[in-house]
This record gives sequence, C-alpha cells and structure tokens, in this order.
Amino acid sequence: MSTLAGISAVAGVLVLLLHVALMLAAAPIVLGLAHRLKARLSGRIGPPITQRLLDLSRLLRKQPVVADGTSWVFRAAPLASLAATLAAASLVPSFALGMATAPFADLLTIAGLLALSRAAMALAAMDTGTAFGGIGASRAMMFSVFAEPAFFMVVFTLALLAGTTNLDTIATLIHSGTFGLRISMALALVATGVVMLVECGRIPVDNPAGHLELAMMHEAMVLEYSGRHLAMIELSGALRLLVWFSLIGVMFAPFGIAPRDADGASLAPWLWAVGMMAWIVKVAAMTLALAVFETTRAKMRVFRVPEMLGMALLLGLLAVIFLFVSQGFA
Amino acid sequence: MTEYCLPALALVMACLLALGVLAALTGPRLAYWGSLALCGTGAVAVLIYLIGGARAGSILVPFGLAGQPSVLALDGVSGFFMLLLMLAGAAATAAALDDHNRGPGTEDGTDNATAPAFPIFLGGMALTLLAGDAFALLAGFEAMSLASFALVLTHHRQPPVRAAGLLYLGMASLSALCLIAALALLSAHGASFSAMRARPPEGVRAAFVLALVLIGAGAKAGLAPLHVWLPPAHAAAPGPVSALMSGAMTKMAIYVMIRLLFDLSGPAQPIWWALPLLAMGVGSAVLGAFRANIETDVKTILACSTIENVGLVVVGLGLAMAARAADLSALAGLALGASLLHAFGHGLFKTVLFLGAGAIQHATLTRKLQRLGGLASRMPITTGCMILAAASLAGLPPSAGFASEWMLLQTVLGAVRLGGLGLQIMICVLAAGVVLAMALAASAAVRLIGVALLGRPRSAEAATAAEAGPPLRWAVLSLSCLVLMIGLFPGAVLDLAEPALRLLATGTMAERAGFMSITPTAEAPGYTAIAVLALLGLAGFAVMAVLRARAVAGHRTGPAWDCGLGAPPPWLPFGDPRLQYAGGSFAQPLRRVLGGTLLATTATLDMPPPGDPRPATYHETETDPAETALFQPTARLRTELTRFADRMQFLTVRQILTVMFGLLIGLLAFVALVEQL
Amino acid sequence: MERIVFGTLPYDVAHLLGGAVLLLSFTLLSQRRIAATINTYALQAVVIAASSCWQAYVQHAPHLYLTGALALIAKGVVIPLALHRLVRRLRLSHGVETALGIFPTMLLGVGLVTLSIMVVLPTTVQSQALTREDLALALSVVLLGMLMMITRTSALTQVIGFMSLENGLILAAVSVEGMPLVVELSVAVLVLVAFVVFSTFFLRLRAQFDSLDTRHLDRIGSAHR
Amino acid sequence: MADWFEPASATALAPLLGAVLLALIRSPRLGSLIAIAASGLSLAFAARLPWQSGHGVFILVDPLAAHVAILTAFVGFTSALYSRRYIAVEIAAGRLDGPRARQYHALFMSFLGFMLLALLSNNLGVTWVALEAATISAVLVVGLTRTESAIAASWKFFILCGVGIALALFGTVVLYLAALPALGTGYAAMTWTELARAAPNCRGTLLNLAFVFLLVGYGTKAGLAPLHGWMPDAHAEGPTPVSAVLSGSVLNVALVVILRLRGIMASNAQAIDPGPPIMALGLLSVLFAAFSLWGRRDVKRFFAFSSIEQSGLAAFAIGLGGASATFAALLHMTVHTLAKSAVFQCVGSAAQRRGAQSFQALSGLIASDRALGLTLAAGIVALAGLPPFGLFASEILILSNTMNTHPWLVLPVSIGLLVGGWKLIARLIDLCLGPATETSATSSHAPVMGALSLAPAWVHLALAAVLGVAMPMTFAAWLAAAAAVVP
Repeated sequence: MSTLAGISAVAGVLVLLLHVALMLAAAPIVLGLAHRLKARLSGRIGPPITQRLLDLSRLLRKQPVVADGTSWVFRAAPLASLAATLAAASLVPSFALGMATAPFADLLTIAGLLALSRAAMALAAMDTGTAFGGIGASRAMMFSVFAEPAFFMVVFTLALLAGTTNLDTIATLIHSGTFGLRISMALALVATGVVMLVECGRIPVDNPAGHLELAMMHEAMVLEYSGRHLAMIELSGALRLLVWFSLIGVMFAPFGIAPRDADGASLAPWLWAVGMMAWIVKVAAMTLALAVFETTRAKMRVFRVPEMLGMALLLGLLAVIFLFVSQGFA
Repeated sequence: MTEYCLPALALVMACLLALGVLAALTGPRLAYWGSLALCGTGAVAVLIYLIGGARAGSILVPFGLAGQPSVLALDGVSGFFMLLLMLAGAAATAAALDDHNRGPGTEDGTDNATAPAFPIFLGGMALTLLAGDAFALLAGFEAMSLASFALVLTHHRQPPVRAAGLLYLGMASLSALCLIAALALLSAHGASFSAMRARPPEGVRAAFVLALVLIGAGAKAGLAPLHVWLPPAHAAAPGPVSALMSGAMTKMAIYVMIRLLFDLSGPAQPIWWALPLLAMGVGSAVLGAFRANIETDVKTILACSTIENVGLVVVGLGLAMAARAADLSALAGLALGASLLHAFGHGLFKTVLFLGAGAIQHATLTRKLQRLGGLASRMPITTGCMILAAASLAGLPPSAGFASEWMLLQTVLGAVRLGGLGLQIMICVLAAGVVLAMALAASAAVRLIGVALLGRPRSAEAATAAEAGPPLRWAVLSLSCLVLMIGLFPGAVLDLAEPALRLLATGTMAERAGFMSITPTAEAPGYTAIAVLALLGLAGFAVMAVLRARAVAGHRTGPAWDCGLGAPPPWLPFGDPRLQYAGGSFAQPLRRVLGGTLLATTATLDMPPPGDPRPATYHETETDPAETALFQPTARLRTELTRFADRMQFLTVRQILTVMFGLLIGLLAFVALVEQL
Repeated sequence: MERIVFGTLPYDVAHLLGGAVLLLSFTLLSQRRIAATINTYALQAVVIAASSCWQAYVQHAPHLYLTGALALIAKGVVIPLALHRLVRRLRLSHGVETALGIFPTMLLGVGLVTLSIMVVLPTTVQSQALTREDLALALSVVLLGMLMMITRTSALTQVIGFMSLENGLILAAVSVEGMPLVVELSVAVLVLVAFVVFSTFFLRLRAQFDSLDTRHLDRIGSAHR
Repeated sequence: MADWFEPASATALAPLLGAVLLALIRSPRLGSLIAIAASGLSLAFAARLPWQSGHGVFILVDPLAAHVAILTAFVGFTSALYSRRYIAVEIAAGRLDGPRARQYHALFMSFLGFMLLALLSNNLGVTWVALEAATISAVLVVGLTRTESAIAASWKFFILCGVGIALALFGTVVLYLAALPALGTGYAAMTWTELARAAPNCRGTLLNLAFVFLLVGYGTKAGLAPLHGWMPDAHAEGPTPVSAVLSGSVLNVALVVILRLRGIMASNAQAIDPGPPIMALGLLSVLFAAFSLWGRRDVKRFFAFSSIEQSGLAAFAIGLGGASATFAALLHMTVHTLAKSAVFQCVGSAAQRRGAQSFQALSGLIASDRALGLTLAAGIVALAGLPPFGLFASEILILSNTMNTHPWLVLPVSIGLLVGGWKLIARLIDLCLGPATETSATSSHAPVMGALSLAPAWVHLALAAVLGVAMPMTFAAWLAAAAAVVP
C-alpha cells in the first residue's frame, strides 16, 4: 500500500509538472488562437497563432523602463501577479485529476489567488501615479466586487452537490456522473462564463486589443510597463484566461479527464493522453466560442458591467435555489 | 502551573488600573513602559494558560458592588480574548511610546495629559475579560469606555474631536444601560456567572436578553445600525488608541456578546436567535465595507472596515447559534472557530493598520487621502507592513484574513443543512452579502494602500515624510510577523481557541484542525495556507529563474507616459496632485453603482455655461442610512421633548402653583377613587 | 375631657365656626376689591381665633387660647392693617386682577369642596364626628386658599390666598383632639406668613418693581436660563 | 423633654449656636472661621451618632437618621471650608460687603443646624418646624446678593416651598388624626418611632389623605417634578456653597421623610400602596430633568436639573421598596450629595475665575485651570453614573431591582438616564475641554485654585469612588441597617 502511495505521489508530482508546463506553453497560444479566429471571423487574416509567444520573447530582450516616482511595489507587482496566477494554474486540473496539488485545489483558494493577482496589478497601477492607472485600478476593483459574489454562487452550487469546495473532489464526483444533468449546472455555467469575461477583461467588458480610451481596465493598468515586467503581465493575463477555460472544463465538462485513483493520482499515462486530447478539444471549443462571441458583440459601457454581473449573481442564486428544490435539502 | 495564571492575570489587571492612578502623579513615561511590561507578562501568562489546557477557575476579590466581593474568572473564552488583548495592547503601547518620544506638540499642541488613561483602558478591558460576575463585567466595560473616551479626547482642542468624543461616550452609555438591564435579567438568581449558568433564561425573558445584548454589545462593537460613533471616534483618537479600540475593544464587545448569549443564556435557545445576529452582521459587513470605499480619511476608512469585520464575526456567531440550536455541534464549532479566528486575526492586523495610519499622520500631519501618496519609498517598513496587513483586510491568500474568511464561507456552505427552505434561501442571500462585503473590503484595501502609500506625493508634507521611530517600527514589524504567522498557521490559533470551542459549541475542531490546515469536514481536504505560500514561492522562484536566464537584467527610469503626464514642473516639485487619482476618484465607480442604495449618495455638478467665468463645481454628499433612519429621528424626538420640558419649566409662579395644585387634586381624586373601589 | 359628639352644643358651635371659615373662604374668592379682600381675610382670622378659643374651652386645652389670641392679634389686626397700609403706600390698584373669572373660580371652589367631602367623609367613618366634619371643612379651606393663589395674578392677593390656606391649617390643627405642639406650630406658621408679607413689602420697597404683578418676577427668572 | 440635651442633639445645636454667635460677630474673616468651627464641631458630634442609637420623644438616632445626618454635617463642613475662600473672593470682587458676609455665615449655619434638627427629630412637628426654618434661612441666603434675579429666585423659592410646607403641615395633622385610635392623644401619635410601630393599627383611609399631602409637601422640598419649580432658580442665584448644600442635603432630608412615610404606609393593610405614586413622581422627575438638561445655558441651573434627576431616581428607588432598593436609594443619595457638592464647588470657583456662570463663558477649563478642570470633569463623570464612582453602583442596583419587580419601567428609567447622561457628557466636554474662552472679566480677585482649595472636592470624589468600587463591608452593613429602619 505504501509503495502504491509512493508511486501515486510521484505520479501526482509528474502530472503536476506536465500540467504546469502545458498551461504555460498553451496560454500564449490560446490567446494567439483567439486573435487569429477573431481576425478570421471579421474577414482579416490576423497574426500567427504564435504571435504572443514571439511578443513575450521580444519583451524579454528589452530592458524595462520604469516610470519616475514609482516604488518597489511597481517593480514587484508583475512578479506577484504572475506567481499568483501560476499558483492558481497549478491548482486547476487540465488533463488529469489527482495532481500533487489536489488537496489544496480549493475553489475559494483559486478565486483568492486570482484576486491576489488582480490586487497586485491594481496596486502597481496606482503606484504609477497616472490617471490611467487609477481608472484601470478602480474599475478592476469595482468589477471584482460584483464578480466575486456571482462566482461564489457558482461555488455554492457545486459545493452543495459535492459537500466540499475542493475542486478535485467536485470534478471526480461530476465525472462519475452521479448527478446527471441539472438545470442548476446550466445556470451556473452561464454565470461562470460572465464572470470569466469580466475577470479576463474580454469583450464586452473590456477590449483586450484596444488601447487607451478603448481599453479602460486591464490595459490601462499596465500602461507604464515594458520589458520583462510587461512580459510577466502578458503571460499572467494569458494564463488567467486559460485557467478560467480549464476551470470551466473541469467544473462543468470533466469528460475525458484522467480520473484519480483511490489514493491519489491517476497512474495510467494513456488516460493522461486521452485527458490531454479532451482538454485540447475543450479549450479549442471555448476559444472558438469566445472568438465568435467577441466578434458579434460590442464593448458595453462601463456601468452596464455591474448590471451584467448582477444578472450573473441572480443566475447563481437561482442555480442554488433550484438545487435546493431538486436536491431536497430542506 | 496553569492555576497561577488567573491570579497572575488578575494582578496584571490590577497593576494596570493602579498604574493609571500612579501615572497621573508621575508622568506618561511610566504609564507606557509599565503597560508594555504588564502586557508582555500578561501575554506570557495567558499563553501558558491556553496551552496548558485552560482549566476554568475563579477567585474572589474584596472589591465589588455594595461591599460584596467580586468574582474573577478565567476560562478558554476569556483566555483567548485575553491573549488578543495583551498582544494588541503591547504593540499599541510600544507605538504610544513612540508618540511620546516625539515629544509634545507636533500637530496641535498635544501633550501626554491623557497618558494615565492608557493603562486604565487596558486594565478595564482585562477586567471585562476576567469578570466572573455582573458587576465586575459592567465595571470593566465602563472603565474601558471611560478611559478610551479620555484617550479619544487627547486632541480635544479640535472641535470634531470633541463631537466624536461625545457621540462615543453617549453610545457607550447606551451600551452600558442595555448590558445592565440584560445582566439584571440574567441574574435573577444570583449575580455570579455560575449562578446565571445554573438558571438560564427562557421564553420572553431570554428574548429580551438577546435584544438587550445585541443593542448593548452591538453598539460597542460597532454593529449596524449602531455603528455611527465608530468612524469619528477612531478618526479622532491618536493612532495607538484607535488601534486598541479597533483591534481590542470591539473584540471585548464581541466577547461580551459571546459570554452572554452563548455561555450564560445556555445552549437551549431557539434557532431564530440566529436571525438578528445574521441580519445585523451582514448589514454591518456590507455597509462598513462600502463606506470604507467612500471615506477619504485614512483612519475613518480603517474604522469602517472594522465595522465590516465585526459584521463578519457576528455572522459567524449567528451561524454558530443556529447550528447549536439545530444540534449540529461540529458546524457550530466551525462557525465559532471562524468567528474567533477572524476576531483574533482582525484584532492584530487592524492594529498594524491603525499604528501605520498613526505613523503616517505623524509623518505627514494629515490623514486625508488627497494629501497623501508616495510614502512607499519614504516609509518602506511602514508601507510593507501595512500592505501585509491590508492583504488580510482584503482577504487575499495566504493571509490571516483569508484563512478566517475561508472558514466563514465554509460555514455558510455547511449552514444550508439548517432549517427549512426559507432559511436556506436566506442563507444563500446572506452568503452573497458576505462575499460582496469581502470583495468590497478588498477594493477598499487596494484603494487605501494605493492612494495613501503609493503613487506620487500629493502634498509637500507627504513628499518630505520620514519613517516612524524605532518603537513604532518594531511594534508594527513584530505584529506583522505575527499576522503573517497566523495566516500561515491558522490551525495554531484554532488550537488556542480549542478550549473556548469546547466550552461554547460543545463541538470541537481538534481532530480536524491540524497545525497548518483547516478542514471543515472530515471527508474532504481543506485549506492549507503553507501550501499556498509554497506554491506562490515556487512559482515566483521559477519565474525569477527564467527571467535571470533569459531576460535583460536591470531597468532604466523614465518619465511616466500617460498621455503627456510629464515630469513635475519646477514649481510643483512633487507633481500636480490633481492629475493623480485620489480617494474620491477611485471610489467613483462603486459610488455610482452602489452609493445611491447604500449611502444615499448625491452628486451635484454645477457647470457654468460658456462665457460665465465662474468655476465649475462638483459636490458629493453621502449619508449613512443609520443616521437618517435611526439617529436623526431620535434626535428630533429628543428636541421635541426638550422643547416640551422647557415649556413646562418656564412657567410663572402661578402656573407652577397650578401644576402643584393639579397634582394635589389628582392624587386626592386617585385616593378617593381607590377607596371607592 | 368630654367627648364631642354630634348633636351636642360643642359640636354645633364648632361646626358653625368651621362653616363660617369656609364661607369666608368663598367670600374671599368672590371679592373684586383689594380692601374688601383684606377685610374678609381679617374676619376669617377672627373666626379662626374664635374657633380656637372654643376648642380650648371644650377640650380643656388652655394652650389653644394662646393660639386663638395669636390669630386674633396677628392675623385679625396687625397683618390686615399692614396690608391696608401697603395698598395705600404703594398706590396699588384697588381691583383684584384675576386670571380666571370670578364665577368659574367659584364653580371650581364648589367642586373642590365636593372633592374634600368625598375624600374625607368615607375615610373617617369611625372617627369622632367633630374632627371628621372639621377636617372636611379645613381641607376645603386649604384647597380654596390654593385656588385663590392660582387664580389671582397680583402678589398681594396671592399672599392673602396663602394666608387663607394657612387658616385652614390652623382650623385643622386646633380641632383635632389633643394635638400636641399646636401652639408651636401655629407660631411657626405665623412666622412663615409674616415672612411672606414682609418679603412682599420688601420687594416693593426696594423699588425695583413697578407693580406687584408677579409676572414681572417670572420674566426675570426666565431670562437666565 | 430631657432628650433635648442628649449629646446627639448637639449635632444640630452646634451650628445653631454658631449662627447666634455669628450674628454678633462683625469681622467676616473671623466669621468664616467660626462657621468652620461650628460645622466642624457638628461633624464631630455627628461622627459619634452611630454609637448612640436610640430615641426619645424628640430626638431620633437610628442608622437612617444618623447616616444622613453625618452626610449633611460633612457636606456642611466642607462647604463651610469652601465658603471661606468663596466669600473672600466675593468680597474682593465687590459683590458682597462685610455685613452681608456676616449674614451669609449666620444664615448658612442656621440653615445647616435646622436641617440637622429636622433629620434627627423624632417628632413630625419638630421636623416640620425645622424644615420651615431651614427654608427661611435658605431663602434669605439665596436672596443675599440682592440682584434682581436673586430676589426673583428667592421669592419663587419661598412661595413654592411655603405652599409646599403648608401642605405638609396639613398632612402632619391628618397623620396625627390617623394615628389617634392606635396611639391616643399626645406626643406618641406624632413620633416617627411610635408611628412606625403602630402603623398597622392606624386608620388606613386617613393615612392615605395624610400621605397625599405629605408627599406633595415634602416632594416639593425634594425637588420632584412637577413640584421642582423653585430648584433651578434657587440653585442658579444662590451663593455656590449654598447651592451645594441645597442640592445635597435638603433633598436628602425630604427624601428621608418620604422614605419613613413609605414605611408607615406600607405596613398598613388598609392604606394604598405608596410605591406607585412615589415611583411616578420619581420617574417623572428623571425624565423631565433629563430632557430639561438639554436646553440649559446656565451652569448652576444645569446642575440643579441634574439634582432633580438624581433626586427623582432616589425617590423612584424608594418607591420600589424592599431592602435592596432602599439600600440603593440611600447609596444614591449619599454619592450624589458628595459628587454634586464637589461639582458645585468647582463650578463656583470657575464662575468666580471667569466672572460669569454661563456655559459660554466657562469653557476650556482644563486649558486654563488644569486642576480645577480635571476635578470638575471627574465630578461630572461621577454624576453621569460612570465608574469608579458610586452612582454607577447605585444605578446598577436600582435598575436590577426595577428589572426584577417592574421590568417595563426599566425602559423609561434608562431613557432618562441615557438622555441625561448624554447631556452631562456633552457639558463635560464643553466645560472642561477645548480651548479656554477668552473673557475680559477674568478677575484677578479669584486666584488659581490650588490643591488646598480643591481638597474638599477631592475628598468628596475620593469617597464617592470608594463607595463605588471598594465599599468597606462595615459601611455596607451600616447602610443596610439604615435601609432596614424602614420596612
């Protein structure tokens, strides 16, 4: 048993390392894919899929210019932001359950890490002392105020089903098909989608491709960054999108993922391969959906966003209430 | 060993009270050094007590109500809060010493006249905790109020400080009267706690106890809608005092609430007792957190966030109450654990923040957000510590605040098993409220740090600020380390709270709270702060390694870009403050979305037509709903009654005689009537 | 000491005198002129003196003669004379200034007497008849005196009201059987009365007030809140 | 009659003899010394009273009377001490001349002596006469400054108290009548101790009548609303040491009478329950005074209303009945007397320093006269019922007792305490804190208050604090014995 546990632990670490490497590599590509798809959908050729990777390596080669009057916070924030996102990424399973980090993969912790990343960026934006930084920071924090309750409602729904907020456990349960399809899950999915759009600064909330006056949130915050700092921020942003994609995949469509064994990681590399294929398909589908959505939508006014998030919150609430009714918790 | 802890703590308490009297004669230095030594001693004693199993005990002291001896008692609950008090007290005292070292008169001719009240404040809180009967509790509670009132009035030459002091002590009187009444209801068969425990109240009597305690302790804790005193009083008090008030004193009120509602009212109370606690808790949390986003005074912001945190603690208490009533002792233990952990963590990190705010005020002579900024490089230690504490305030992992909020949310998730569909839906809404408050707090924390400490200086004072003195620096640093440790090892704090949980919830978290992690249910893994830190650290190191290998090292500085925000002009060496985002502008989006509903905010823009040389003005107002709904009507009623009393007062002699005659005739008629019957 | 019982001469005389005092109280209330008011008061004092002496006689309590003498001299003669002098010296208006009309006052007075009887009569069924009747009368006189104080605005009439109230006290004190310290008490009351009169003089002689209307004093009082 | 010459009666006689002596002495300086000596002597005699319990036809020394007498003598003594400086300043400022100062001392001593006599008398008639004489002394002393408003105040005082006391006499006569069947004619039916003993056999229906008149009469002296009309003016216009004694002692004497009366009423089965009317008046006073505090601009008037409030609370506790509530009432009276006279002494000195007694003129005392300001602040804290002072303890006791017997009345009482306490705190802040008012009238006649001149106030406050948190067991037993005097 102990040898099995030992093997299992090693496998868990192996899966984790593979997963992190996969996430890091895929993140810029997914973003590139999204751009490419959007360009195609709007009749342009668009940049190559690897464009974001190239950008990153270009940024690494440049020496950063730091704005006058900024403090150590400004220089430390990109690292903190990236580290937090990376930590979150290491908690969200992609192709296999039972990673070494599975016991810590708590939904609330993941949300917290993403919030940490956002807070670091907001502080950095404030540290520049420029008006754009302020605008971006204040809006990012405002959106988060409404996004977090909405996301918590989703967590609530899942936790009610699984009895825990541990992502791995939830995914295992959903994967085992115990619950079947539920209206609650559909509602929660929609809510999660809205929250994701806000958190990642996608259209209709923010225009990731735009600049200055058009991009009032994320791009405004990072306006002063350059060189390796900007590289970290860009990677962090790309990673965040992928984390959300993976999260949605694990929470709502964990099919194909390599399940974990009784005492930890999945020990079947062929299942990993299957899981990886499934993950790629899921991410690609979500990227396509995102591209289509973004192409067909215009950016909305800033103060419409809270309304949208409010709707998401209500959907989340409805999801929970439906669950109460169907599950008979009463 | 542990049996000596109660006498030792009683001695510490007595010495603190005596020290106040002594310091009135000798001087402030003695007050601070003495308090520091006593707090240290007390912390060690109570730590030994808690680790040694916290066996409940009591002693009699020959002081008390009308010649009767008083009971002093110590158990797990009071011990836990005592630890918080002693830690926060030691840090605040060190900071006060720093204020003292700077000498009088930096900003408004402050001398150290109120220093003797400092040890009395600490001693009063200690007495509140050590009290084993009604009188000792009330005496401690009132001594605490009175001493802190004196301390709030340290800068009494400023009119707003005096107004804040009045509101503060007025509300404290309300608290005291309600608690007197509540304790009188409880002590129908004896005033000692053991006698009250033997005969817990029932029915209507118990309901009145609940209401009175909620008003009495709630007003002191800053629970909405009785929180109105809290922001001005905290803003008016000197830094160390507001640190103590927010970090320790509000917790004393929480302690009183726990003692009276959980312990002395017995476990057999109905489930609806939870409802007012939950409603007030969520209301305070949301309102406090939102106000923290709107206010522009550093200390007021912190005070509003105190309201929020107290609200969260009370939500935990409410859930514990409901769980206990439903005989879910494990859930009750979790909820109480969340409350105690949050109270403890908040007590310490808020102390750090208030001490930091005090340091800022000393360095810049202002607390206004629009006059601060750019302190990160000038006060790096303060900034670092405050960012660390603000992370707790914002509830970011792996901070102390995240751990307790995580536990609280787990409790909320577990609480859906209580009651019927109605209660479930209510808890759902409550959960949304709690998370909203937490997110608002995060926004407030970012705003506070971002505007006050980061960016460019907005005034000459901010541009020339200097780091705080050594005592304050050490106090803040060591307390920050403690906060950090709590965040990483929340289980350790829960271990210390274990005796309290055993006592109050009959449920325990012992087998589920490891040293490092918190696990709400036995079946599933929980939250392990150290792992999160490790992940963050690994990720950070990995990124650093890659950067070191692949990226260009070093950096250059250059002017900020931002659409022509150029280098500062020579006549404004620290840049034009109006170009920067400040508190008001940061709050603008939230204010626009939520302000109308929560704070009745208004904004009037006066834009003169072209050709009119008048400057355009923009004016904002906000009103706390408690003001409009509760305080103003009360004040109006009071004014009306005063007017009536005055009319009755300025009567002519003849009219007074008429009243007298009327009374006589009335009494005669009454007697005649009674005799006829 | 013989018992004073209903239907005997001692009772009848005492009752008659008590009734006279009450009647004079009503008369006081109905007076519209200062001088007449003072005279009525003097008459009431004389009746009180007579009542006191009668009680001294029937109770065989010689100290009550002293009370009677005091009443006769001080209240029947000295004080009325002083008051007349005061009115002349100060050239006070001769009318009585009322806050409530004479007729409503009388009506109220009747109500008060009714109340007194209602309060006293059922309460003392076992007590000696004399004291019961006299107590009701005295109570009525006290209440009427107070009524006079509150329905008259001038200080002088108020003082007379007070003194009439005090007559009621003496009436009660002397008619109670064997009450000790009556003389001492009546002296003390007299001091009180004299003091009131003196202070009224004093106030006017200080020449600080244009009239003896107490409203002026009230104004001063309420200026210092 | 021999008991006139018992040593106990010396307590009352010492100030009276002092008054006679003072009427003959010309020098104001010597006068103040004689006053101090007389009141000190009285205090010395009073201090022996606890060991002289007993009663005769005229003199009554039971723990209740002894306790309040000691208190009164003590306050009289410290006020006499304080008067020395106060009168010196008044003379220097030209507000009093030599003869007036002499009159002041004489009247003050006679006032004190008559009050002690009223307390220690066993005979209702003597109590009544003594209180009347004390009233007359007080009226004269209030009008002593001869200013328009002082005369107006003393006139009001006199008329209202005169009527009140006349009604009380009527009540006394009726009480005698009620006791006749039980005690027969003679002194017995006018003696407190006999009345208390024979109360069950008294005629209940007559007792009711007596009770109404005595309650209204002595309630006027106790300053219970709506009979309190004289109090604010008399306090505001009288010399401050007199305000201190008025506020403390007169109320106590009247409340003791009401307390004894309650005892008699309560032990008679036919009589009505005396509690509700007393409680109603007390409660009305508390509420009325609490709200009246808000509109006051004159410092001494303000504290007079505070006295009405405290007196009302004590009356309320008396009305509650029972050993514990009576104990609370006595404790309340005791501490209030101590604290209020300390406050009046401070206020008087402050008013002399600033040459005015409005709140506007008296602000920022700590900034200008630190010791004085702090002492006054402590005094107001004591009045507001905060620890460590004894009103805190007595209010807890009163509220607890109310909660156990009449739970619903806790609400109005608490409202009164809160409204009053709030304004007290507000005035504490106005008076003591903030920058000092610039008044041109800051007279050089009034020197800075040194430790010596503040010592009486400190002693008062220290005693009030000891009674609050560290009451000696013996004192508690003594007070309980005093409370047990009345069933």
